[in-house]
Amino acid sequence: MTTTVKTNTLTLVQAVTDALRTMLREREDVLVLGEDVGKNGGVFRATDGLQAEFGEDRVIDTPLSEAGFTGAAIGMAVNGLRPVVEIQFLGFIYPAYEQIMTHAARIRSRTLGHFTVPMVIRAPYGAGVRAPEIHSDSTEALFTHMPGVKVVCPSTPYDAKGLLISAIEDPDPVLFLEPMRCYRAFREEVPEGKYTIEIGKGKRVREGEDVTVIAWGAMVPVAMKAAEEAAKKGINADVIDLRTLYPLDRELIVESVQKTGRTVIVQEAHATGGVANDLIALINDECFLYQKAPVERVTGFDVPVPFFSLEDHYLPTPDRVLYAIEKAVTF
Amino acid sequence: MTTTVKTNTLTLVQAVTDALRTMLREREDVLVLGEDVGKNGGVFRATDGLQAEFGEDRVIDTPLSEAGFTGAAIGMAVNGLRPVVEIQFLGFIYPAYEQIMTHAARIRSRTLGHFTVPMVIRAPYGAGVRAPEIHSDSTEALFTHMPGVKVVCPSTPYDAKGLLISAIEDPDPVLFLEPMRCYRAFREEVPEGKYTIEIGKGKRVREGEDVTVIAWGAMVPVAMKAAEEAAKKGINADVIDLRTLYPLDRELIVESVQKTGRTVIVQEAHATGGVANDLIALINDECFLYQKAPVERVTGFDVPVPFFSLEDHYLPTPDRVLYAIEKAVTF
Amino acid sequence: MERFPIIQIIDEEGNVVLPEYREKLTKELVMTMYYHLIRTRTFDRKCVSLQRQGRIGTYAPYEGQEASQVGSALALENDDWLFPTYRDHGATMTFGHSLVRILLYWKGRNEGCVPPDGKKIFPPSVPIATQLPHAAGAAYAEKRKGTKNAVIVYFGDGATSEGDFHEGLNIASVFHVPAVFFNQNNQYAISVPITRQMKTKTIAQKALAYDIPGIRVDGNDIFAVYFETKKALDRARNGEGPTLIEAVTWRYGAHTTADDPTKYRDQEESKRRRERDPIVRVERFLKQIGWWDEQQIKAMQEKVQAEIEQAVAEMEQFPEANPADMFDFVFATPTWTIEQQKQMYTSWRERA
Amino acid sequence: MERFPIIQIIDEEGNVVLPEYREKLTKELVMTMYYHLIRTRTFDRKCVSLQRQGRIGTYAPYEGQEASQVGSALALENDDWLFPTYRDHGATMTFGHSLVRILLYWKGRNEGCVPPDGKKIFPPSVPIATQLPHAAGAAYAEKRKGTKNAVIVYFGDGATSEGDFHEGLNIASVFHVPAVFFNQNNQYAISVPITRQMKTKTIAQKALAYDIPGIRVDGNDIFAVYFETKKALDRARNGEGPTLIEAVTWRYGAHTTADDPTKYRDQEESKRRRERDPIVRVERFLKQIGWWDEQQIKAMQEKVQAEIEQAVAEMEQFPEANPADMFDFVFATPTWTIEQQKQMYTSWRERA
Ligand SMILES: Cc1ncc(C[n+]2csc(CCOP(=O)(O)OP(=O)(O)O)c2C)c(N)n1
Ligand SMILES: Cc1ncc(C[n+]2csc(CCOP(=O)(O)OP(=O)(O)O)c2C)c(N)n1
Ligand SMILES: [Mg+2]
Ligand SMILES: [Mg+2]
Repeated sequence: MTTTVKTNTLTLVQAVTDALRTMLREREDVLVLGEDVGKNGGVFRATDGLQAEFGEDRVIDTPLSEAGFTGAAIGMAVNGLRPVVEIQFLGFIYPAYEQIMTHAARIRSRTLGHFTVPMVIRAPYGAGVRAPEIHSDSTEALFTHMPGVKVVCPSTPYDAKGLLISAIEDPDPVLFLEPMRCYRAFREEVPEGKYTIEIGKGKRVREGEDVTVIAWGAMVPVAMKAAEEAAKKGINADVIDLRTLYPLDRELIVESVQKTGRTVIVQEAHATGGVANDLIALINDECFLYQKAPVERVTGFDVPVPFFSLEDHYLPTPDRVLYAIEKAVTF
Repeated sequence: MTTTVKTNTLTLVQAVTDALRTMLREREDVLVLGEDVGKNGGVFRATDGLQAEFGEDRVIDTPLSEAGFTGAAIGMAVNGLRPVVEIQFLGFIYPAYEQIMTHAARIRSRTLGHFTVPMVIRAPYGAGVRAPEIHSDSTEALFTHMPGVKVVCPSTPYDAKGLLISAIEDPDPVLFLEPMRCYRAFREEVPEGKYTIEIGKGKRVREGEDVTVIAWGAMVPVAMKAAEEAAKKGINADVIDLRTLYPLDRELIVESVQKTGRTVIVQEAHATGGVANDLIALINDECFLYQKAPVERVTGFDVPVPFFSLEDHYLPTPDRVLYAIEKAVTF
Repeated sequence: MERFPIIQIIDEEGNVVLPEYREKLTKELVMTMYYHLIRTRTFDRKCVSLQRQGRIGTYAPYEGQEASQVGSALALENDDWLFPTYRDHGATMTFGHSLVRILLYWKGRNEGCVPPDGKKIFPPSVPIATQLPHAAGAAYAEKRKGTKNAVIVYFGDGATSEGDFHEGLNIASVFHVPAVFFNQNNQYAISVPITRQMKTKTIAQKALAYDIPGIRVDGNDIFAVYFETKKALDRARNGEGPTLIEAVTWRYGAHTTADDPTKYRDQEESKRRRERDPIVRVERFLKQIGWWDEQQIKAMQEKVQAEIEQAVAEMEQFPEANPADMFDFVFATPTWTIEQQKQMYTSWRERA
Repeated sequence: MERFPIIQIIDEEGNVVLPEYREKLTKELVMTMYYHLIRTRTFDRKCVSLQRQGRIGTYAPYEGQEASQVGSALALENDDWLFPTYRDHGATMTFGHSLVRILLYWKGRNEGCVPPDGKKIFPPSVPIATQLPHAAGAAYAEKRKGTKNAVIVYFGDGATSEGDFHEGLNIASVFHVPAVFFNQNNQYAISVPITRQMKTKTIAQKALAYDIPGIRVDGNDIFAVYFETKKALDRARNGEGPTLIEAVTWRYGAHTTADDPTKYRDQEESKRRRERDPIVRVERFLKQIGWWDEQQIKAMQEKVQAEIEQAVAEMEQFPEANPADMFDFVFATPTWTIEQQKQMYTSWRERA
């Protein structure tokens, strides 16, 4: 027996819309809310057409009030709905930080599971699109250090759809980070209808033995480019797209690093306090005797994400990654 | 010639008051603001007597409004004052997170130094005093991952006073974390009047060659206790009190770890995303060839700081640290 | 102020000043109210004494605010939602929360956050004002489900200064949800008097910023509280949107048992305030009207005492907190880091 | 609404409807206003066209709001503070900001955040409403220093939904600081109309929640804006505390050049609104009163054009951004991590 699944060729942002539409159709309890998500379809068109299809009660334009509507979504989730909140840019999530930190993340443990918060917070993140200040933050680490929240960050249309559907079905709050730079960077075949990708599982996107390169979100294409360059120089990189930042895919990472003994991490965020350091800690714990070189990090700097005239200097580039790969391999 | 400096025997919280009083006397531009800091003298008495001495215009009871008064303090700092803001407990800083993240931390770089924010945010932090929920967070890592802010965390009365005075004189925003558990745990001779301790410098609080133990804030006494136990078993620990969490004291840490080759980090916060991982990253960068064992971490768990009936199970204890020391030494 | 006069049904002497309510004050209703008033007060005093004896942790007393809490909670229907603060266990116990669980809460136990089956009582919100948006959202969900359930959310005068107060009310008004925002203006936020908290003389007038009804009641008059809350809940159920109620009251004691009010206010004031005590007032009314029955009252008090002693005993016999709980309820399914940490900790403890 | 009527001095036909202002409208004042109106509009249009040509980045136009911005900025004294949003460069340039720097801002350059010497113009606040508390604090500092300086802070209708709006106003009212909270109600927050932003019909009435004056002006009437702002600033200087002003206006164009307003509103509406254009109105007034001098106006336009072309040329000749800046201005003295990263990056670039 063969089943044919129809697919569409979608960009990442279209895959997000497709996931939302799929779940709004599938479950009455799902709703979408945020600034400009209604008629406007979101400033990136991620919710395009959804209000027309599902009505103003399920695709809700909120007041400009991140703490308020995130808090309201918590109340909705506790009371039987599955809200998917859009934060217009990750840099505007900070007013909602208290709500996420003290409530979304803690209501289950606070009540020993009596009340729960099955909600998703979606946010475009990252630099490289010439946006104004604060529109370019990649502060995922503020949420991985927040027990009670999962953090997901896809880099491809296919993964975006499958992971967003998993996030919506997840019984706990999920922060879903969408790399703006990948929104329309390329298209991919994306199956119609519902499918899921397990949260907590990374993906090996290139097979190699010489060095492990770990990246997520908008850094995955950067890492891949570097890996291809490295291949020309005879260095074969094992490239991992993390996809989930909390919990990390321990097996995949450990297996790869134990194989190669050399690691390069590519992170858009500031070096200090970033997820890369969680990876280094994991490698310290599990791969100490396998390491042939110190872990190399290619990261954003310990400076505020600069205004866009300088953002290309802030962002890791394939060249910088390649340099780090060579350093790791020749140590 | 000898100079005699008068000293007083003070607790940590009294040393904080002493620092504030010293600076309010010394500089007209210094002011203190926050909830209950006036007549009440702060819920921990950290500002006791200050309003009586300096008046309601300089020691200001604010509305219950962390974003509002932190934002107002930013406006004051930009306009020539040196506000010292009290956040009643670190767990209540989250509503002010946006103000700190998008403004306090960025105004200097945003304006190429034209406007600056010489302000201090003081906050008691940490578990172990049987406080209600949210009163026990130790989320310093949310601020070390925030370029533009320094993070200071003393563990003794002497250091608290000297570091707070440095923080007030610092031209940039400083988050000053006060370990609640140490507020009245012991007394120490504290000089009268003004003296400073350099921000960014840790302190070796015990000399040893076998293993480096790194701690800060309320974990320093825990680490010391473990080190003393270890000594009885013939293990000599080099114990470092970090004192500043950003920027880290690279020289001190690297020198010690290169000497011992073995490291234990004691951290109250959750393991994932904590400052311990920054330390591991630093050790990875600078001590790779010196390491004789993986770095051991003794940390709070990846769970919300529990209600106080369970907080002792959450907090690192000397026993757990000792166990880690032995593990590091016998690897 | 003129626009927001304090609504009173009985005055301090126990006289009914709004005669149209006279017949609504049935004996059954008034005796029920009185029962809950003494029940909540007795419980509160017991808690303060338990704290002094070290049998529970830091505790937030509400003595003086019983009329506000009991009156509003009695106005609720069984299927309504209640979002309290840390000081509103007078309201939650009246609405049906378990005394044992309330005691456990103050003993640092998560069990204190679990309401009895079927009771929609949210855990107390510790971060000030954060519960207001939750209430707006929960009310939105009721509306979407097409029920007639309403939501009540409690908060203090200090809470009105937080952004979440504003955002919660604004969203509730725009979404036109069935929620009652019940403010207990006890005139202090720890040590900060309301005059340094806001420039306005009333909290009720802040409703004008959201174009919703703003009601100001004597929070020590349980009748006024009860009937005004009921009206607001009825409006909510009938699709007329949210209401802001300001109940003007006073806490006699400390902010919490860790607080020393002599630092910041004249203790005489709290003594004087006892003249307007919410319970004394009802007693005067009962006596005037001839419903005061010494025997019955005594029986009531004994019943309440016994119930509370029983709850204390249960609290103290409650099985010890299990460290595993700290790991097991973070997510529906623990992540590997949590699982690993749990195993490490458990085996470490077993070894030790 | 009745309590907050829209104050108008000239109507859409250019008639003075409040005769008591007639003599305050001196030729010098009106010509200055007109000059700034066409200067700001010309600049705005130039920016939109620069963006289309890819010579600057995403840009936030203010066409339609010039009377609000120019009128309020002209009411300031030289030593006052101005806290703008990303849409208020009409105000900042009128107050004395440099056109080159404003252009640089939209080119993604930090230099755009640096005001001319002595001008207290804060950088535009990108996170909505966050600048309101800053303004309250800066005003507190002026009060403490004993100056007569006031602070004006700009924000939109959408901003009123944020907690910082509320906290900023509350703190300003409690601290009684010399600040004017100037709201441009252009009736949209990107795509969200004011009817979904708030239930109230006016923003001015939100002042009642802080017991401060709330003023509602026709934001397309530069005279009304100017005189009401001046009054509010005078009150501030005289120790009478803050004022909330709502200037009712309209943006004709897109939210930013990245926005497509056809998605969410009828474009006819914006065309119709041109009937109430703030500039046309002054032109009508000038013509009626006989101050319209074709020659003079033409000279004015040419001057403005030349100034703007000059600024664009300077912007385009401005030295390229220096990557070192990104490292050098985070702290007064860079930390070792920043120093190390800078060195690594610099040497890496030199190698490449
Ligand atoms: C966000 C936040 N900031 C500070 C605190 C500390 N705190 C606890 S209660 C309280 C005062 C609350 O006053 P009010 O809202 O009037 O309620 P009341 O205690 O009088 O019932 C404060 C400042 C907190 N819990 N949350
Ligand atoms: C905290 C925050 N949330 C969201 C945004 C994204 N955003 C930019 S402008 C805007 C609308 C602002 O509307 P309004 O306050 O009316 O000002 P206007 O743009 O109309 O001048 C939004 C939602 C932001 N900049 N900051
Ligand atoms: Mg109060
Ligand atoms: Mg607007």
